[in-house]
Amino acid sequence: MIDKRVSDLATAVAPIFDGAVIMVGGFGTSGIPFGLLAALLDHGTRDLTIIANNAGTGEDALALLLRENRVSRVICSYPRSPGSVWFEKRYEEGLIELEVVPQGTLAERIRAAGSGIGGFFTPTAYGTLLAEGKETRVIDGVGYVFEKPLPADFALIRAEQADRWGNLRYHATARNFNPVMAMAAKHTIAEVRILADEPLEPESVITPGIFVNSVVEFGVRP
Amino acid sequence: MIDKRVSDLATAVAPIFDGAVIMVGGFGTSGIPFGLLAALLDHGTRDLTIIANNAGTGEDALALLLRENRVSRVICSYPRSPGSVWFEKRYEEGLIELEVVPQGTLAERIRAAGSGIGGFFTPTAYGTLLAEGKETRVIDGVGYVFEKPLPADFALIRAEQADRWGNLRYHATARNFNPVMAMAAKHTIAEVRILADEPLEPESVITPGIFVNSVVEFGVRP
Amino acid sequence: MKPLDENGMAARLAQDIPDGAYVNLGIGLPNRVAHFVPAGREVMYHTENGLLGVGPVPRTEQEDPELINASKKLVTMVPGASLFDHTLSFAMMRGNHLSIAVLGAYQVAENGDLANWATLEQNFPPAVGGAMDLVAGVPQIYALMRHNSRDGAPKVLKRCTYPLTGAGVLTRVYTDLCVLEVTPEGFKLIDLAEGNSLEEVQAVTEARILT
Amino acid sequence: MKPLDENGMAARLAQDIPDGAYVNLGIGLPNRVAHFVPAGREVMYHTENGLLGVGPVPRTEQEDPELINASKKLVTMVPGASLFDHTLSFAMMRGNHLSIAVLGAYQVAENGDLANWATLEQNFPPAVGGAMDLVAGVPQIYALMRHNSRDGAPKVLKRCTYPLTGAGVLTRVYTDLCVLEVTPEGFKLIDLAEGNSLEEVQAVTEARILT
Repeated sequence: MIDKRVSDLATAVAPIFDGAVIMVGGFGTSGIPFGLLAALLDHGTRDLTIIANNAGTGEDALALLLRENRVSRVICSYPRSPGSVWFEKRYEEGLIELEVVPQGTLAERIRAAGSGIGGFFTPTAYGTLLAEGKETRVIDGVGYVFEKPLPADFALIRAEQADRWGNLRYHATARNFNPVMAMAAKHTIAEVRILADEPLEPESVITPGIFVNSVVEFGVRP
Repeated sequence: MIDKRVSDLATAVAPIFDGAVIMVGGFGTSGIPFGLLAALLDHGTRDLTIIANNAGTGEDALALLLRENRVSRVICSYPRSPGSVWFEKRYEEGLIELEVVPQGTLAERIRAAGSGIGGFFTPTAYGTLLAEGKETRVIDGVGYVFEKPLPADFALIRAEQADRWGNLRYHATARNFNPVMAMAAKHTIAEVRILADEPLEPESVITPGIFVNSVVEFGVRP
Repeated sequence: MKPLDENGMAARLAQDIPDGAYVNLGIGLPNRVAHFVPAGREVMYHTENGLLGVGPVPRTEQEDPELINASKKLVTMVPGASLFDHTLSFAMMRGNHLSIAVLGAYQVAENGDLANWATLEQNFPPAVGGAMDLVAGVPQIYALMRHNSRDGAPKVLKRCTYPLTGAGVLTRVYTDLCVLEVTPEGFKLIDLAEGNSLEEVQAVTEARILT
Repeated sequence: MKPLDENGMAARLAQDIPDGAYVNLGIGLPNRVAHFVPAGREVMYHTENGLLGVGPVPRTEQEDPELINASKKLVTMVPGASLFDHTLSFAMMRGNHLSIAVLGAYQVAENGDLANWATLEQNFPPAVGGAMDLVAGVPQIYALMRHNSRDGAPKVLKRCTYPLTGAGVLTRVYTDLCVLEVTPEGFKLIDLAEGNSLEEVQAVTEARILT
């Protein structure tokens, strides 16, 4: 029997180890797995690499991981945003290695990892500082940068609804990076607002359960 | 005002010209735009390149285009299937140039064209006849073949439901190649079973209307 | 010789699919495996045309002309099924998300080579479908095939003579006569269809069968 | 000098968005353009975080904390809107499907260069977001920005001094003082904010403004 439900957040994050590469879904405050991030903070692992669009705001759970020096590396498109105080402080202290990736390239590199693609040429960032040191190629008159897949050990994602097979649906713009990250990690953990007893309607599934290792209910909406 | 509805199939295919490269959605008999293909036959254009998974069966509308010698080139993954009589006959007569592409590579090349990706490395077909003459690369110990984007002048697709903005939903396994082809053509024409007066529910949209140029109701389900 | 019939072959292979597996079923005979899930197991069958959770053949009143498998046959969906487009379907294959793929074969060889897409006939258009994507991304590849062709030509070979779908990709071979595991030393017998002896099967097999 | 306020700038730009256009609105001031669609036009505003069809700011009872724009502000949806993930959202940008993108800018130059992601300050972490994807794939790029920085430093330049987001990508520049078209010869004046003269505006602009 396929049953991906786990009883609580602590159980869900228990497999995460020191030095893990962790994708965190969300954009702004929408679709961020705050429950799983709080459990990760309690879990105590260190030396983490975080792949996410943003790098925490105020004293939210992602910012707290930075404050508590659990994160040694951040790969993201927009780390500096209003309230990203702990990221900026740790970055200025030289405690965090930062890789800034254009947002679409970040999504596409994650997709490549989840789809078995070995790398791709994108026009994004061609001729800019972010392409320095990278392989480039002109194809049919357009300049492209070669980008590699970006995989992870874990993906922490947030969805609206799940069933026991791990099928997921999202709500509004909380979808964002969550479906693509679910595909690209060795172990994907989904925090969901509603864990349904019945299977989701097959047409409405956005993330098929094959991509998901565990689901845990966390009924709060931010 | 955005209104992509057209009144009939003939009007929908009127922009198609001799020598056009045309994507045709569908897999087997599911999700094939039979109404648009019949209208294309009446339209009379010649020297067409067809990009599709299969190459027609029996006397269906795609097979008839082959019978009537309207097609000079076929790019597809599975041209020979039970009943693909007209494809086989024209191929044996040397009247059709055939490019066989692995099914996932076909989908991914179409996606690259629709997504602005200049090319990608796929492990599919590495070391086989289908990789002969192609650029290859070994990345982290795995062999890959370089594949280029595959764009088209037109995409003829089939969906379950549309609204006036061109948003589309599909039914069951009739989704297949239709959403990705919709992204990759300069001009995408959707035949739909139901043309709704009300907008589709935003969460349920699979193909956003930005990818669709015209929609026409053709209420038959094969 | 007592060869299994097609249902017998599909049922035999289904016995080896573990509970909870995600299994792609290829065109033809492999699609039939979906009819034989051993009691007490839940298996999610994947079909390349965009469905995870293929169920049995529909009763007449359940038939939906737009719900088909890779063989273009009508199917149903099991609870927990999901529908998606071709790009996501092939991401599942190529991206190493499936556990097992079951494919038909023209020829298999003791070095794990698989040939199932093209012959050497002139004017016979090749048709590759999703086979090369599957062998590129699915860790366990099972061939399901008749042991020999209808005219008696061997298909379980030392080396394939047809163009390869993939080199060294096979894990197991299920035929109407036996089940073979592909090992670094060659084909190793797992079991024989009831009523057949190793000597009989070896006599109609080009490759050496190790025990 | 009579500079427009932020709403005035957004409303001025909105006048130039044609009926039926698909328009990405970037973070900050550009997001405000969605509030000003001229009467009789239907425009589909795109936000990188997965929504095509951004509507106005919600009334309190309409607020949905998970329905936001690129600036992380609450929004609504217009009829015909659709929701999708980041891969499809950026396929729309990079794949040449949008008509126009409106972006904020640190600096713009008469050769069409745009700088809006990094300064030269030490210890100031850069943040690129979706800007480089937009300039790579959207045919018309409009900058929407104050003409000069708060301390009076010029932002409409002969050449950018900050690292570029894209070289030669700009189509137009909308500031609180004027609207400029980027031409092979340099910036060409389209119009002036009411109550300002070309001489006044040229006096506070590093680049030459052609007429």
